[in-house]
Amino acid sequence: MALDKPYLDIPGTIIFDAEQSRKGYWLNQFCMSLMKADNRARFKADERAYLDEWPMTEEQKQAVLARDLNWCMRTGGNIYFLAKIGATDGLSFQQMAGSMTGMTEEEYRDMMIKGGRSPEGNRYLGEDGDAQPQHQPQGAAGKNKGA
Amino acid sequence: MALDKPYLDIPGTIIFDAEQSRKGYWLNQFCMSLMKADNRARFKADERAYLDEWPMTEEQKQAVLARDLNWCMRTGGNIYFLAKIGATDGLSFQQMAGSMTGMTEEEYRDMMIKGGRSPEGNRYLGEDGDAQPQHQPQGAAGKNKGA
Amino acid sequence: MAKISASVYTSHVPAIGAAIDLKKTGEAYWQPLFAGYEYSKEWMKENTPDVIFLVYNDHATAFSLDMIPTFAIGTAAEFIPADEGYGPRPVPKVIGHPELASHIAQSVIQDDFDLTIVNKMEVDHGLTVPLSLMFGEPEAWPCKVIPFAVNVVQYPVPSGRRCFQLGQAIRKAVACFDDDIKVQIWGTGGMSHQLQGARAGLLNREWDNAFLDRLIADPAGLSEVPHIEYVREAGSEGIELVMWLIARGAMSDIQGGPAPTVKHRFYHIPASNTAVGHLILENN
Amino acid sequence: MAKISASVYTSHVPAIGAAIDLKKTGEAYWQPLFAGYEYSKEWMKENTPDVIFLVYNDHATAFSLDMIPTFAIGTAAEFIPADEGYGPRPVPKVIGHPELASHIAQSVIQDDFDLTIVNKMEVDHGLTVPLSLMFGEPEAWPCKVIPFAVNVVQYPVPSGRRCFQLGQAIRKAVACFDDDIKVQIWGTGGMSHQLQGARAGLLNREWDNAFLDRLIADPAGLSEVPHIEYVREAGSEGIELVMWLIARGAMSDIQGGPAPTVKHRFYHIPASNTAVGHLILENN
Ligand SMILES: [Fe+3]
Ligand SMILES: [Fe+3]
Repeated sequence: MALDKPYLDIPGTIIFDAEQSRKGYWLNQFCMSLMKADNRARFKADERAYLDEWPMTEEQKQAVLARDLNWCMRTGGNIYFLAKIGATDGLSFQQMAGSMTGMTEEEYRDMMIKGGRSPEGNRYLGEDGDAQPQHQPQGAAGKNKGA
Repeated sequence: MALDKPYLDIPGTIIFDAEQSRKGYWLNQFCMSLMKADNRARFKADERAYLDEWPMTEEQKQAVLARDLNWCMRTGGNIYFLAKIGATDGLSFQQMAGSMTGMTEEEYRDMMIKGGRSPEGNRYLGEDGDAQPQHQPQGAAGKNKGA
Repeated sequence: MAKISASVYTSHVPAIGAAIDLKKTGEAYWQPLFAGYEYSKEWMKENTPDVIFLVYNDHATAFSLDMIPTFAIGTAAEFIPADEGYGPRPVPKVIGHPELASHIAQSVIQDDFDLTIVNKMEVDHGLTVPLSLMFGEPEAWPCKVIPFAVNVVQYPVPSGRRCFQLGQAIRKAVACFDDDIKVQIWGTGGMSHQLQGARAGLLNREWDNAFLDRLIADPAGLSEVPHIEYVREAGSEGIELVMWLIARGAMSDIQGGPAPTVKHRFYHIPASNTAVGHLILENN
Repeated sequence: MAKISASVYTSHVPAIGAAIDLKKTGEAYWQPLFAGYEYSKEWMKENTPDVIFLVYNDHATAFSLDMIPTFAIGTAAEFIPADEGYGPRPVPKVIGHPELASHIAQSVIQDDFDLTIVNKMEVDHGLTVPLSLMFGEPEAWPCKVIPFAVNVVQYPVPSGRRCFQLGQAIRKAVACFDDDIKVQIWGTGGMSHQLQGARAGLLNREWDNAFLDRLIADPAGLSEVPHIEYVREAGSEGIELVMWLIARGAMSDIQGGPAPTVKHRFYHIPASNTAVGHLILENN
């Protein structure tokens, strides 16, 4: 049998394993390049042109341009790499993490101050916690979902 | 007690351990730079100027300029790194290895064709093999020693 | 002879570093957190070691995807704080201890730990935030630091058991270093946090506190907890906690000595996305 | 299911690569050496695997002193032959097998081998000379290759026992890879040689042949030989031979299966500074 991937049944979570790493190699290496101030400036001046210097997939480029971190992660991005994009934009890690839930910045901050997201119902896919697929997006984004 | 260094009693042999590595760090990193054709050309054009770009000790620079590989090794060089100097000079590994014995190129090549240097008398310092300190340098260089 | 005098455990949340650097430590949000480290700073003044063996993880800073070492030991003379995208933190450079680092590397490699030896490396918040928490804002760090980076970014990361065994090998290595110096070993990262996806913001106060309890009283048992439990209970980035087992494995009681003294224990929620845990154990 | 079909052992002397590249294989000096690989090239044609797991050491090429991994596995899609100072060898680029490499990495890391995963690496004569010896001069290498680099440059290098155990873990990993492919594992480097100092040129025909005997018939016993014996008896660079134990550890007999079939054995002195040894063992 192939190797076990026991982590596929956790809701709202992508484990960065070798497969993800292969998929996201150039996306993540692009992110690393933003650790140099010069590169951050060049990226900000013309995002598309800077992205086109990298052999990323078009989808990865679109995900970066959209600043959709969940989309970036699905295409192989790792959060520690993607964080360099947020840093370039002047965002905090809290703003970045919150952006993946659908909550507003305030909603997410309030959740954290109240003790964070509970693990109850969020341990296994198929339970009923707020991180489960059927409850996405969360917060204000979720309330406006049907509108 | 400190860690064991059981390899200090072998004649004519320097084991490249962490201590040697620390001592030879910049010497060896200089050697690595010679893996680029541009750097080889710059080094050949003005050896001293190129060496002065590196924070090596004066002794290390002298050892390189003298192409004395034994001297380079005493200052922390490792043979796989030092080999980049030989490559830059167009020398083979056999020429480099032979140069450390005092033998002429021909003497060394003949020794190898005849089966190489025997381990007899060369396992421990204090034996009487041809690699022992009391028999250096070997070959023609040794014969001319007293002259 | 060198001796491990204590182990220190702390989260290394980047926002804590930002709060210090931007002079926000007095703000209502941050005050309770920094209050929890007041004792620690006093204790550090009394108990400054010669060297800190600082276990942390690199967060895609020194190590890109080009090379991912499971365990990397810094044997350089100094380590510069990295620019993680916001500019480098305004903290002193880190002065290494090449002799002790190389000694430990040699010893544990001979004990079958397959380290990567690193002579050139920038260090990120994983290493500098713990120093800031424990020392405040000095002109220079008051002791030397050996960075020890563990891969917890790309799966599979080393198991808790492997980390715990490594700590034991480090203790043995330190004990046979000839110089008469005091060494602390720090385990950093964690506690519960998840920085990604719809589950971002997960915290688990109960699990974290049970982890602290067991780290003190049942570290061998704790070391058998599989990765998947960390991820499920403490969030995808909670896996950083395996690093604490390296520091814990280096205490004397693991080899039959007396239990360490718990000098300080602190827990706080939240710092940005993360639950903050902190322990000081003096070796006996 | 993937299967390890054979293991191949050979020295990887750079001068052999130069002799091939400079069309000197017919010269009197080189003829006896290349004659010893005629059978091997025929055998390879009949027994081309899908993938070679190629254990070798980097000779200060991909790894400077900045980072020295004890064990590094190449998970990239391709690997370019390096310029070692004479210009790159005129040989095809090496095509990797990222899926199998990552699979093996995951499996052996979970078995407590602390690998460094490498996604970008140039490969030197340690890897390309064995390919040239076994395949001649094709336009493209006829199969994929996973480079596995072992530190034998800076002491301490991994012990023979550690290498032998790693081979066993690799075998287990290959056996649970889903694709139905044939994998060979190659151990390269050695045999006796010393490239430095007054003792340069040391060769030890007797010790080398005893090593070959024991590698075939008593690999577990051979794996207990300490480093110092390699250095004393086979020269400072003879230590490369520990890498052969990784390949040998991956044969079925180590886990209680039948002994491998010795298809070919060859020994020749000298190639430049080095004694050349070569074995082909078919797995049963
Ligand atoms: Fe962290
Ligand atoms: Fe070699």
